[in-house]
Amino acid sequence: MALIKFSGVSKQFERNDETFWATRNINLEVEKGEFLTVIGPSGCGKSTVLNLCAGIMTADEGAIMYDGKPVNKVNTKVGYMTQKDNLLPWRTVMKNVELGLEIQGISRSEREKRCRRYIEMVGLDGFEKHYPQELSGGMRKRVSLAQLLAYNPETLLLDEPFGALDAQLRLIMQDKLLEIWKETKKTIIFVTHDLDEAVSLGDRVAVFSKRPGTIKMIEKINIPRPRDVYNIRLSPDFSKAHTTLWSALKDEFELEVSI
Amino acid sequence: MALIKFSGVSKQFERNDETFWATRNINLEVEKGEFLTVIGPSGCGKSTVLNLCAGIMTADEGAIMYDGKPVNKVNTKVGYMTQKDNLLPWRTVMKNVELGLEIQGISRSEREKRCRRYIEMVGLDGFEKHYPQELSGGMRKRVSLAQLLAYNPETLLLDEPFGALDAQLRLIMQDKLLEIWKETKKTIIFVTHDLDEAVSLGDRVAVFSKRPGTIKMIEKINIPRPRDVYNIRLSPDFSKAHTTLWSALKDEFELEVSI
Amino acid sequence: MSSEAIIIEQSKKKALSKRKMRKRKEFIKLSIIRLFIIVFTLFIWHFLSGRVIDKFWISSPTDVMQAIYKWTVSGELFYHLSITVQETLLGFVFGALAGGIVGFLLGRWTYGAKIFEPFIMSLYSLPKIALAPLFILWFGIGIDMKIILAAVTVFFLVFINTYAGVRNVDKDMLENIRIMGASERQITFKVVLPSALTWIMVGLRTSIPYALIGAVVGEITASNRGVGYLIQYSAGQYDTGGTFAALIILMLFSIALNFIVTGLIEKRFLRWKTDQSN
Amino acid sequence: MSSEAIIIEQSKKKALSKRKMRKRKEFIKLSIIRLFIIVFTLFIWHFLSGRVIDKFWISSPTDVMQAIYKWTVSGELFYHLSITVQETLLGFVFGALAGGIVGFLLGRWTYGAKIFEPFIMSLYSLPKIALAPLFILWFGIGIDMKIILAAVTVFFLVFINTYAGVRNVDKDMLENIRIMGASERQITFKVVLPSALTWIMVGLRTSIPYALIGAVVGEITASNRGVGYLIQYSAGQYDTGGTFAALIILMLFSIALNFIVTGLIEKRFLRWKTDQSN
Amino acid sequence: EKSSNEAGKKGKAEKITIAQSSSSLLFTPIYVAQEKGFFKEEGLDVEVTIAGGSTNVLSAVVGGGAEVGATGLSVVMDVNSKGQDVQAFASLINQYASNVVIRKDVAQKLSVTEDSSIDEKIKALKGLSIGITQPGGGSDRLVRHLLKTQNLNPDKDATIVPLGKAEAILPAFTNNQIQAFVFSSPTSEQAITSDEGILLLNLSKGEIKELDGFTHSTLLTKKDFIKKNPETIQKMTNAIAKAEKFISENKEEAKEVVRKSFDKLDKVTFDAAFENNFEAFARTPVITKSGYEMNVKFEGVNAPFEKVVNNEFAEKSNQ
Ligand SMILES: Nc1ncnc2c1ncn2[C@@H]1O[C@H](COP(=O)(O)OP(=O)(O)OP(=O)(O)O)[C@@H](O)[C@H]1O
Ligand SMILES: Nc1ncnc2c1ncn2[C@@H]1O[C@H](COP(=O)(O)OP(=O)(O)OP(=O)(O)O)[C@@H](O)[C@H]1O
Ligand SMILES: [Mg+2]
Ligand SMILES: [Mg+2]
Repeated sequence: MALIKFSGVSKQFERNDETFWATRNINLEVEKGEFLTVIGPSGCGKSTVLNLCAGIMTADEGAIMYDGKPVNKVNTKVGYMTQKDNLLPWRTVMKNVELGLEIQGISRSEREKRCRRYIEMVGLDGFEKHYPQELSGGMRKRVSLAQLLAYNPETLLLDEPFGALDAQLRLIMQDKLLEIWKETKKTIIFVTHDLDEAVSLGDRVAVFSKRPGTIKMIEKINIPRPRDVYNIRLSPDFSKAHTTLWSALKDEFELEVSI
Repeated sequence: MALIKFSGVSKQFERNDETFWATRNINLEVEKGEFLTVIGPSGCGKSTVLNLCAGIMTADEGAIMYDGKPVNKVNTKVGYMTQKDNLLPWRTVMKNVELGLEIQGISRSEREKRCRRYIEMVGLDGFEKHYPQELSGGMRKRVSLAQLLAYNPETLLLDEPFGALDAQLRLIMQDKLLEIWKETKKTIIFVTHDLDEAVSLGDRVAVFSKRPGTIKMIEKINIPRPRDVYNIRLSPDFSKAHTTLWSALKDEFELEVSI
Repeated sequence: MSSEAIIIEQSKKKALSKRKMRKRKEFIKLSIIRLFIIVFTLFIWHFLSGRVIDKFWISSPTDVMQAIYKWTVSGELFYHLSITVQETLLGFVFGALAGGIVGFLLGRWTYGAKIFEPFIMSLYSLPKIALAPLFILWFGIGIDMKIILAAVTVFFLVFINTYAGVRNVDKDMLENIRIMGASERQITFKVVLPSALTWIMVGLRTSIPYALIGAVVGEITASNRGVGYLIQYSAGQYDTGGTFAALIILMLFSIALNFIVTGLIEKRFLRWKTDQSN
Repeated sequence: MSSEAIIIEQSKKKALSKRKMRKRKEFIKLSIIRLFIIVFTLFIWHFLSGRVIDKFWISSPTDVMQAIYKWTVSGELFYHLSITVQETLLGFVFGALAGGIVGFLLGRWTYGAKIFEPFIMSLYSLPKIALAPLFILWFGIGIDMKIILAAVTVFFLVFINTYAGVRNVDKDMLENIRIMGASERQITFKVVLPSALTWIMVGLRTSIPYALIGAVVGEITASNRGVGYLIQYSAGQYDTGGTFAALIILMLFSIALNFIVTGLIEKRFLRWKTDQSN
Repeated sequence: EKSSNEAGKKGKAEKITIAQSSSSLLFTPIYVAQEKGFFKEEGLDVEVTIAGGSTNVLSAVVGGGAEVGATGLSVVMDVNSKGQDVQAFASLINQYASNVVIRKDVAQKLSVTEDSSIDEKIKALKGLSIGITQPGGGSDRLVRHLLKTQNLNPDKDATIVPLGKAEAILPAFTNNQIQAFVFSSPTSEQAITSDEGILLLNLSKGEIKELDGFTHSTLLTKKDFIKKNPETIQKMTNAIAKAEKFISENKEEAKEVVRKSFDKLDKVTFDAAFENNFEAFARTPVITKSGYEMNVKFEGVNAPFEKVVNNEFAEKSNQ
């Protein structure tokens, strides 16, 4: 049975006296341990889907099941790295990363040890005592990521986690994420706007259509694991998947250009 | 004479009783009408350089000249699209885009006309009456861009303007930006973390080294104008420039990987 | 219209009317609960008075109703209330304006704030009763004195909140509009004020009751009209029913005023926020 | 250490001492300006009194100094002030705690807020003087009554601000920590309180002077000790010098209290903010 | 009579505000003059404002908020000695119109009744908490004086508690925070009506010899105002004189008239209060030298009689 299951999910927002569909009729199953990447045009409802899955929004139609149970309140099984970072401005980097562990009641020394590891992983050692306001955009995103990984939730929802990073750092992060995924067998839904990233990381790639967004196609990526994110672009499997997906995206694109 | 000139500029921040260098010894000249792209690792001081140029931070060493005059207060000659969007949450999309024109005292009808054009350009028609909080991450960035372009400042400082957009929309935006640039002969400093983008847009590309960031090299891009951003990757000039720059970046990258 | 579009249209309407229904239903439920609390309180009061606590001290609901009824019929209620209302409103407007403006200026002028804040705060801590003789000396015993008393009270509360609000304006937003070449005036009206509005609102909410208290205390101190006079007059004759009736009138007026001021501002200016919370 | 590193080291130290020097210099400058204002005010006061306005009404700086000196020497000042201080502090602590807790709970419990808010706001608008008889009846004329009076005054002010602060907590931050599986307790202490702190601070700042006013009004109403008694006594003797002396003592105490409370909280909890503003 | 006719012809009444320090029977002549239309007859349109406390009355008169004030003579003396140019020009009450009330249970325990001797009554105050109005004020002095007559030390043998206004005295008395208090009518009568206290001493009836004939409440105004508006003051004094004459000659009707200003007060309380104070109401507005001297002695303030008191108008009004 799928760990996460969307059946006919739609979400609408109200504006003044009009309603407005953000996503329509989403059908999606994510297996336990799967790495699903999601790609689609801006404003098509990718973040909305993650919000629904985390239980911080409720669907207007359809049902979302997590581990067999309907998601009707905040879903604490998942860890969610939102598109906008939600760092607490009154906590230093270290304290922010520790947050999830504090909640789990982990002892201080254990917390520090674990957090230091993840802070190092995201390349922020030396910044432990800085406040979020004293960091650059990319650094803030990395703190968010470290926070999420440190408290080790069963499922990860990642909304453009590497969007603000330079190409190189992005590759490193991808690599490390895959490593962690392999070790811990987490389930991951990963939203990105970079097709390369989507293809090189995902077991499957879900392509969203334009607003009101729905899933246009789901493509299985047959590149064998473990993958070398640094050189994956050279593999023929990559090119094949890339081409298929690109043509799917292109349709949306053509629509866009014609505007 | 260069429009913008950094000579030996350094910026430090204070933390408790320690000081901390964000950028060191920046020397840079940007000619009037030039399109300069800036690339470099996360946290190296790219945004800091733009802040200095906009006059919202002051340098601790060195001098910044704009149009022959030292920048020692807010520089109203430039338009600045910051990394984090600064939309006013109590204004609708339309009203946000109008902001700069309101300040210039443009009449309402003229304002609406111009703004509608830019809102359309960034693909947000239909969202004029939405509040920023009701938009997706990518949409918010696009509103910021429309706001900036609508009020038509002489120089544009763009901090990862297309970072939150999907690949397709990003190309469209790049194309439109180049078009506007060609028409209006603006000076542009464009920060990005995407080397492709840096190469396909810039007259020159400035590469930053790791923190404390300084300019490692500035490479002239000899791809003829007008450029076709959709297919530029296929041009040999592109590959050449890309390779040179990539190797420069790679050094930084190696350092990073070794961590 | 395609059939899908029709379905969307319909579901739109359905959602709409559903929402309206829900809102109306919730409002009714809320009113019932509130009413119940009021009735319950009256009942307890009725039960206590005369049985547990001497009526002399807490009067009783019926006596209070009677007093209110009598005042209403005789026209006294309208007369006295209208005077208090006038004083309160004028005091509120002047005090809020002054407090808002000073709070605003000092909020923008950091150095001035550092200099003057302690002085303002120390004036704030003077009990106005102790200054009553000076107030009377300078402003007489007429309506002016009460307006000024109300205004002074309001001033400080609005000042502190406005000041805090202005100090809490997002620096990046300010810089953003400054780069656009905004004048101080434009910065004020386009960024600082809207952003400080939530704070100013709290200042206003805090000070509405104090405007009323200021006016009434003024009336109690020196008056022959106004609700404060009714309180004073009733208290002087140990007519607790009258005192309580006057107090309840004050409460009702204050609720109304609070409702109007916050309602107006929220509807008009904080729409983007209320929209959000739905 | 490389020579470049040494230079960096040195420039670090230079920057540091520069910054400290700057801070100290600014502080001295500020103190001088404030002192100047005080002296100037005293001078104006001195000049006005007796010449423009009768000394009977505004006393004079020398008379006030004399009164303070006399009270200090006789030990009265310490005795009365210590009582007022005690009442104010206790009233402040109880009132602020109660207001904070209620404001906090209603801030989290939206429905409860909708039900109870109008009731709380209407109680808030009752002038405490009018309720003095009930206060005395229930709480006597001792120190309790004054503490309660101070606490009630503080309660509402802290309530409104805490409530607003809790309502303004960033929704995304709340959801973020909720997804992490935080309990209500954890949400409270890790997100809501720190985030509402700027608001609570304003509530505290607003209410410190009112705690003092509450206690003093209580003392003026019924007491034979405390600074309020000094005011009442001096006023009864038409000793304006004494009245003003007592008021100035109140002002000084309120400044000190304000300084301590806000200083403490800001240093301890709002450090991330103050760090920013530098 | 002439002046009133003139005013009547002109049809324009002069507006005068009286700032009165509390609503109490201490100001009965004002109530009567107002209710019976004596002010109007004189061509005055009088508005009475209660300005809580004598300091406020004084502020109002000096600051110009009110033309005339109504409060104790001792206040006028006191502020005169402190350089305020105000004068008292009409007496309203010619007794120290305060009562001492003691809790019934305490009285019973000490077996003091209304018929006990004055000395016994005063001795009963030993060890009690006694409510007064203002520290250093008249009621404070009275209590201290009374205790001293029985060789009691006011600072050790009793606790004197300032309670400002009537609104504070009664609740404190009810919940036994104070066992006795000194206050004017009708507060004292209210405590008796509610069956909690008994009247220990009634000073309005001149029970204390040293205070018999004490000039208590008076009308006052600025000297300046008198100089500029002697006619107005004359009219005012005339009206008060008429009222005082009316009270002494028509006791029952006067009672009914005053009752209108205390319509919410319990009837028993009011009647007792009126009765208790009747003897104290001034018969003429003239401020007697002896009543003044008692103030000097008792309140411990001194200022020349001629400076504080202006009997010119009161004397004319008698003719
Ligand atoms: N709170 C809200 N109120 C109203 N509309 C909203 C709200 N949040 C999102 N929307 C709308 O829902 C749609 C989908 O938004 P969502 O954030 O899911 O897009 P997205 O796919 O994540 O886009 P991006 O790639 O730009 O982040 C958008 O059109 C947006 O305008
Ligand atoms: N307000 C501040 N206080 C202290 N340090 C700061 C502040 N702003 C920036 N920094 C530091 O300055 C350095 C450069 O920051 P900057 O924002 O310029 O980086 P960037 O190149 O834009 O990075 P990114 O690509 O991640 O946006 C960072 O190390 C950051 O920690
Ligand atoms: Mg999104
Ligand atoms: Mg940056």
